[in-house]
Amino acid sequence: MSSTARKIEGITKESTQEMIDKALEAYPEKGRKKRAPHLAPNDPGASSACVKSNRKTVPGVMSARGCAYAGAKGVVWGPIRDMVHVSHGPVGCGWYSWGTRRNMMTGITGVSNFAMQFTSDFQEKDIVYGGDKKLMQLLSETKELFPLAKGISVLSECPVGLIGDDINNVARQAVKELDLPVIPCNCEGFRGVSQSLGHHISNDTIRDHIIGTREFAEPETPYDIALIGEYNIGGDAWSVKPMLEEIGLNVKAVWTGDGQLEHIAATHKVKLNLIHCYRSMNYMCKVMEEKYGIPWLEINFFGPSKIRESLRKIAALFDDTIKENVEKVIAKYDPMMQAVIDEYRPRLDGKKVMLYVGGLRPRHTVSAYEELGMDVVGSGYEFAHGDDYERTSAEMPEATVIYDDVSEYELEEFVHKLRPDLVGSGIKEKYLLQKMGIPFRQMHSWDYSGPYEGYKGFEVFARDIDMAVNSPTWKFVKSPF
Amino acid sequence: MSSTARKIEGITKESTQEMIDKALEAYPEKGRKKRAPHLAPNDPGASSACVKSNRKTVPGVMSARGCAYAGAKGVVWGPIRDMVHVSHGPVGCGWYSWGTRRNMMTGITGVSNFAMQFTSDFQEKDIVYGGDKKLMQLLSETKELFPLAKGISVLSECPVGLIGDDINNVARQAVKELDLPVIPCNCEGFRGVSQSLGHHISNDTIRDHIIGTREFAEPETPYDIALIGEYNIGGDAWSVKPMLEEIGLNVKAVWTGDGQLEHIAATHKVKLNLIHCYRSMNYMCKVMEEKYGIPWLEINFFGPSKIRESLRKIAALFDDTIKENVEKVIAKYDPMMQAVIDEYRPRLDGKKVMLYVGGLRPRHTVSAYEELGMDVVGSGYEFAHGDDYERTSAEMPEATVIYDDVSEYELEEFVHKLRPDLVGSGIKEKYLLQKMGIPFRQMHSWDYSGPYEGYKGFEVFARDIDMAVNSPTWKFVKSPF
Amino acid sequence: MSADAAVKYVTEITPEDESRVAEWINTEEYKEKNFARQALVINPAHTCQPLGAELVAHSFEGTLPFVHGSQGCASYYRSTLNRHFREPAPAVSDAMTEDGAVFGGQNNLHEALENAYALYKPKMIGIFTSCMPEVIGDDLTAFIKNARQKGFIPQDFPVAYANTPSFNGSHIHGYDSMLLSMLQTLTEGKRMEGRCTGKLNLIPGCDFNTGNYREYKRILKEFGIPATVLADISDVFDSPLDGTYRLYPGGTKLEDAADSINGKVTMTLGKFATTRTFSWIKDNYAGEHLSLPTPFGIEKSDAFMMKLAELFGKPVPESLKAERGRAVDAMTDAHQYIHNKKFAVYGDPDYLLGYVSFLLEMGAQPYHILCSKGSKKLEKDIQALLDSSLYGKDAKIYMNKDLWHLRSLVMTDPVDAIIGDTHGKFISRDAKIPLFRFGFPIFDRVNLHRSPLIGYQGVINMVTTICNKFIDITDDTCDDRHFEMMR
Amino acid sequence: MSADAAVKYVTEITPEDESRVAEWINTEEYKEKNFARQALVINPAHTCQPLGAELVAHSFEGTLPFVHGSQGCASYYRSTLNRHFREPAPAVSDAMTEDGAVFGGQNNLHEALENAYALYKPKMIGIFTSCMPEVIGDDLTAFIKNARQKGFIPQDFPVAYANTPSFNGSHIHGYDSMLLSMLQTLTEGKRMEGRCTGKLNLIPGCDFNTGNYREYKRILKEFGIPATVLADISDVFDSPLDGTYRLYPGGTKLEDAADSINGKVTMTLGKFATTRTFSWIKDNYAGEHLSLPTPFGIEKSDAFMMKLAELFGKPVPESLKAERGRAVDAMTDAHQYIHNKKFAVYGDPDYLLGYVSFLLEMGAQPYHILCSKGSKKLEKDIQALLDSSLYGKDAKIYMNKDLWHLRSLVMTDPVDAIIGDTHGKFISRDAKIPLFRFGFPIFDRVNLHRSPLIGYQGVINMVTTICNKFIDITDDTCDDRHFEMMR
Repeated sequence: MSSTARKIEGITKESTQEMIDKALEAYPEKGRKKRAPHLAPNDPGASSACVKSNRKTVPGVMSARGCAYAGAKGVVWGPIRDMVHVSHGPVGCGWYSWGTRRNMMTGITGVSNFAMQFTSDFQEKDIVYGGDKKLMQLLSETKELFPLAKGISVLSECPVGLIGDDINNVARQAVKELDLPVIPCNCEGFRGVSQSLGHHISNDTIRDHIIGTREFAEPETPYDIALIGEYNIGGDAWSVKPMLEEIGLNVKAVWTGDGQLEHIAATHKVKLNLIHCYRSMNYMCKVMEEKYGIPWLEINFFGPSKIRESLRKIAALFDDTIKENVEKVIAKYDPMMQAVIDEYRPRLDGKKVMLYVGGLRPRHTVSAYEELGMDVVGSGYEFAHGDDYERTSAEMPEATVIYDDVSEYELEEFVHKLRPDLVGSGIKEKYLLQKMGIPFRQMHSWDYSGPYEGYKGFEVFARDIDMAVNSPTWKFVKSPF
Repeated sequence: MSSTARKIEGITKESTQEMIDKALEAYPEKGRKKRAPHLAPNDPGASSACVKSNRKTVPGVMSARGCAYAGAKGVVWGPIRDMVHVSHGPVGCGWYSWGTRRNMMTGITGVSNFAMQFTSDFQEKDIVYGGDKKLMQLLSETKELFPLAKGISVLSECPVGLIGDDINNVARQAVKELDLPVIPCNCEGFRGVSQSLGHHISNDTIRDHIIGTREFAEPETPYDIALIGEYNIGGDAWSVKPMLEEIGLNVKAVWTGDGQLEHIAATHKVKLNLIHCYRSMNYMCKVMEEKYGIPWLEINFFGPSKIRESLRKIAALFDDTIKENVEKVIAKYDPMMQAVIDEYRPRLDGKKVMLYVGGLRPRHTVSAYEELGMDVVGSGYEFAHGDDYERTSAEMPEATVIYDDVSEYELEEFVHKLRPDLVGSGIKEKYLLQKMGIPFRQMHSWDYSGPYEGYKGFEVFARDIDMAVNSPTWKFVKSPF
Repeated sequence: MSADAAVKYVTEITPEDESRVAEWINTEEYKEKNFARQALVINPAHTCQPLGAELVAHSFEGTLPFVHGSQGCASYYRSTLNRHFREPAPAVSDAMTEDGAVFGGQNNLHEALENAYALYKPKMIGIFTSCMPEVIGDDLTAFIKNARQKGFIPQDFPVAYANTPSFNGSHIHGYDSMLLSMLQTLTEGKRMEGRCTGKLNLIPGCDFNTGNYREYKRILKEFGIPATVLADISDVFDSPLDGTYRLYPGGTKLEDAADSINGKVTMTLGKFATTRTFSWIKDNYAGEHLSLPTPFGIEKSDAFMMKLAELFGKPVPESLKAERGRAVDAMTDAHQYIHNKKFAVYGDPDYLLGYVSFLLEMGAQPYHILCSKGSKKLEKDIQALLDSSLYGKDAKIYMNKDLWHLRSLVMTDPVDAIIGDTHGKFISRDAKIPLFRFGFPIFDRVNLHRSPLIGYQGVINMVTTICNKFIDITDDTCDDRHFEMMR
Repeated sequence: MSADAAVKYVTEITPEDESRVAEWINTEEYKEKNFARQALVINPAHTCQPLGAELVAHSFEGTLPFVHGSQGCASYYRSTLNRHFREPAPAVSDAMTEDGAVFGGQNNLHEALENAYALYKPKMIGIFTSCMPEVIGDDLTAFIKNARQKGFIPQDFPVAYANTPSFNGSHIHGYDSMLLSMLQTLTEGKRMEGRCTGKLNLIPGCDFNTGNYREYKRILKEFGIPATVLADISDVFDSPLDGTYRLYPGGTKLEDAADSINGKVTMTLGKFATTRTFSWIKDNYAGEHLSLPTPFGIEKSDAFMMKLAELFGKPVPESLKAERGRAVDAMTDAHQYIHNKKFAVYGDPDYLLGYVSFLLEMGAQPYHILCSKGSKKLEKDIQALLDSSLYGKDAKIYMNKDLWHLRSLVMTDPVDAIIGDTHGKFISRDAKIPLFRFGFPIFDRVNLHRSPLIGYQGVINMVTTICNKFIDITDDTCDDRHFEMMR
């Protein structure tokens, strides 16, 4: 599982490029030109990203991408449990993103968490006359009906920006009138090229409205940290937090999985930020580093190797107590993890995987598959930037195909060629792949399972991958008649 | 609701006789001759039963009757909760009667109640070599596996008597070896003409093996009574017992609904036996009267009128305390019952009912229907004797049809002619009647509802009758095309 | 009572004793005692032959089931069918009583034939026996012959009859015997050299699911294969409610049954349900004869389809191919909700084989497999299935054990669910696991017998029922923070 | 942060506050506040127009749905359909971004048409809009004309397009608009004087249950009525898994849709689902035109059957008569398990009318009736239904209220069950009552969209699901002494 010079039998730079070229043949010239730079064989030795990224989606190609609103509502804001998140605009955006991300939450829904759909449900007249007044009233109704909400985020949908509403002004007024944090977030879906800008805008909004507005009530310790870019999908944070506590750290805030507004607001007081999803939250780590001098560290908690590596990297930043704890924890869990590997690896050895997800998974989970004996033969991101791809090269075997914002057409072609034993991607890809007879796991959402992070998570991950790949149901795909 | 001279419009002695004659036309001569005396218009003034009864079922007519085993296992023994009842013989009889009578029970199944199927599961070799040895072993296995069972009844199925096994001898031996009451009951299905003989045989067995073998631990009082012929169908006993306690009586034993062996064994110490199902248990009342001088009283707890009447009859046998209590209870519940009547009578007024059941229901429930405004236009019993029909005449309106062991053919004919709005009978009749578009309630088993007895029961009864008669589903029976 | 006996007072079972024993019956120790039983049978999962025989007698056009024996027997069989199907089950008996033991049952039989023939105007009567005549040794052949001679029934009126002793086999054997007799009676003298109906005779075997029969017929219709389903209960026990009571709704047409002896192919489903019938058919019927497993699950359904295609020289129709694809789609879509879940399964042999097939195909574990009237042959067949899959490796088979044994198994070595019939509900409750009522009888739920379990649609139905129940359980039992919109 | 601000410390919601508010939100007082809301919408039971439009665009042969707007919109619609059907939902968008606000979306549209046409080789494209182009006022007519001129798509390549603003109506209105455009596009110039296809054009309306479409087709086949089901999703969203991914499985044949303008009869189902389409059809289609209620329950199914019989001069086939009888049989057999039970029901207008009909027919009470995008007309229709039955007398109708309102209703004035979609599961949990997932979307159970709710089979399915669940509850919640073999 060394991260250099891994090769997959039958996959060469040439074979991969040939596959890419073939996939591009079907495009009209303009489309082909646009798409070509986004597809390449992996070159682990290269110093820069092998593919272009963070470009506008090519129209008409069937992309899996979402929008800025999705990045703001679904990813960054939605998981903060003690705030009401208002989808400001027409009814749809909030409805589609209601309960569909599996960022799990503590508390009582409608009382102390607000995993619901709040919307201003714009009508024609709101488009014509503007929605600011409605928003103001809505905010005060929210406060009255949900008295324990710690704050309200106002997440703009497309029309809001287009008709020139000023939600920032309304929010300012509301803060005064309601004595409650009301955070306006101009994350209209048309902004930027993917959900990525929504993350960025949301980060900026946290920076401008939240960070530094609270302090922790209990005394500071050298072990105070925050977990950044951890969204508690399928309970990941609930696997990772106890592990970090077991090595002696105090996780003062999680951004934003099962998150709490005031803890996030006091994060400037921690001693270290651990960042899991680099893509969606590196901005804030940088801000906190610049403004408050808080160092940050990228970690990966998928699979025992990466956990081990990450824990030791963390330990290196702390005193001997932590260092000893880390070794104790590793010594305690490694045998358990080996048992998991011993159970499942014989059934998964040599199987091929393709990934196409968002955030961090296309690189972070590679090692976990490899520990189960599987080869990842293709990977790519929906909304990555160059720095993501830079980080990906080393994780992927040589010459395997890397695809950015892959179109369904390309993905299908690659799968036809590579015939993976498993594809890990999202709901939009799932049934297409399954119709091809390819086992599949939703790797955005752990396919209604989880957690996949941490020690606890690896066990679940291994079980699920085995179940997907080895379900006897696949035997029946081909009819004998 | 006076019990004399009630007439139903359109029903005369002549019209009923004509209907009977018409139904008999289809019979071959011999069959017609046999069946004719079992069908007659009611004559409330007559001094004797208007129909013949307790005769052999006419072969081939599709009777609803059961057998002696059914009367013993299903009716008398089965409800005794703390005994294991062994269906001795082939597997079927016990299987069919397993959980199908709704005699409800307290306790934990398999621990302190035994509402299960215990059988010796006779095989060919048991028929050839006899089953006594197997029975002995079975009894000892029962004792070992069910240590809290207070006793075991051995209920013979047909082959046992036919092959000449001596279960009485085995039982005698077992009593000694196991130090447990083991009661042999020669209730082979071929004995007698219906379940009725099974009741009688069971009563005799209780007389011979149980009664008098225990005494109550607590001191006697003048208010100690037993409830006889109450099987707790749908929880009837749980409605009636508290009512009797409310008037100040101590119900020391129930025969046999939710019954306990040792309480039954001590019943010779009570001061009064109240008998509900006269048919199945009058024998024992007579035995206890003769042997122990215990008076007995027939009561009817269906519907407020009969409850009132019965409570006052009971009161007449006791002191002023009880008399006062009875009046208090009547005064307390009568308005509630009137409310029930006020709710349902408008929806049921003038509706016609036909009954065909067993035991006491064909006469005991008549008044309850009448209180809801309904007329019972036909009634009959599966396994009644002359004394049952004598008691029925006064309850039924003049000239309504009375049928004994009615064949399905006759019942269908009568229903065609009378077009009742409800038939109350058993599961075997239910779907036949419903196919004719006639609302139906199973009146053996309260159609999975209950209780129907006592004050609590009347409310349930009225609700159920309304539901059956007025369910909008009946509107759709006739297709518009 | 002897005068010198000390007075014994009424005692009550104490709550302590009750708790102690309630715990004890869930232990390994108890299980061992329980499995040591030799004479006592508790909660058997099968009943006696005549019930199966009655099912057959109902399932032919205009045929009146006739119990030679006590009327109580008839009442029991009828009630059972009433409760399961929630439908009428008209049948007569000749109401034998004590005198039958002395004189035999001929008089009863004759009188009953005369009355039943007059009252219920059947086109045929199917006589089967309960215990009494079997023990005393009544000679049905002679009795019926005499009945004709004495004019109780017309000379040419078809009467089938079968000996169905309750102290031997189970309902499926009674089914087999009665079916054999029905076919022997109806086909007598109908074999015509050179004639071939071109039809398939399909014998589904002792199956109480009307939906299955409809599904067989639908499949054959899709194929365009002309067929006679022998002992077809689909309309008999699933008749319309339209205000008219029909004594004999549906059933296999007598004419078709008679001509079935000249069939092109006769196929029985289920290796265990109709062995005697099949063996007789092999010797007497024209055309090809074969026996296939009851088509539960994809593999057995595939085998059924392919055999039909082969026998009739027709390709499996596109519509069924698409159905197959949709069934497989449903399986893959839902596999994660059932994968590796452990099941206790019990039932009649052919159903049991079906459950095991289906579960293995889904990646679930059939774990405790119990037949209360099984055989070595069945055990071998089940074991062979189990051996074919990783998911069968931990399974254990229990032949001729009852549901009280199964309770011990489930309480000491837990599973996630039970597949069986209504009688399993007490185990289900005690073990706090779901019971899937796929078998017979179902006394406590509605319409389940209308939902086919065979073929591809059956696969979808089982997937739907089982997987959604497991999701229900997740939703019902998870804590708030694991209660999710999606599953 | 202003320097003089006092430090504010992190506080936690206290368990006391949490309990207090948790109780409070179940009160009448809260309900009143909740119903006083004017601006805030919480948990609406409807979504925006384009989703319905996409459903239509999927439902024609070889047709590629095309979102003119942000790619994020397309992702949302597709995911929703993926989750509900557990099937692929291929659709493209032209990925408009900020510059679209300045320059309009023509460039995006053109490039997207060129790419989509080349990559996905559709036979037709169905364009519908999300918010952005609606707000900025893109002229689709001109854009598409230009696309043809510039050769991005062939001149004769059929492109339907509809304006489906999300700030107006709900998914059913988007469905209507897109369907109208599809039919206008496909039938343009196809009306032929004197021609009559002899066929029925059936328009089921915005229905996400594939089983319903199959059921309509089965019924029409039983009748022997040749038919074109317009916007037929049955194979589109219930395709076989056989190892081949098909981009366009099934859908209404374009040729049939084109010729539908010469139909004998065009029938829309559901008064509310396809009003614009119906009104256009009345003016443009040959033959008869009529609109019937969605056939939920016996009465509406009868009306459907009788109208078919009348229009095509064929009697209702015996097979359907028998089915009707079996459905009524199932209803009477099970009525006692649902009689007088109170229901909260919500959903799209035509489904809602269907639920109310069915419940009243069973003697159950539709009690809280809520439509989160309703109208006076709908309210009147529901009230008329309620007025026709004793079991409707206590019902209240709530138009344009949301599921947070419904929660207040259910918590303050309890019912026995809810009929709705997956989104109702939180109310169901809080109120500890079952949720029947008959509506859309269903994200948390498998295969339910494969089970028809319309027609007589639909009646049986609803009876089975509902009544067995109530029996489950009895079994699960009763004390030991009320736990019974039979129900």
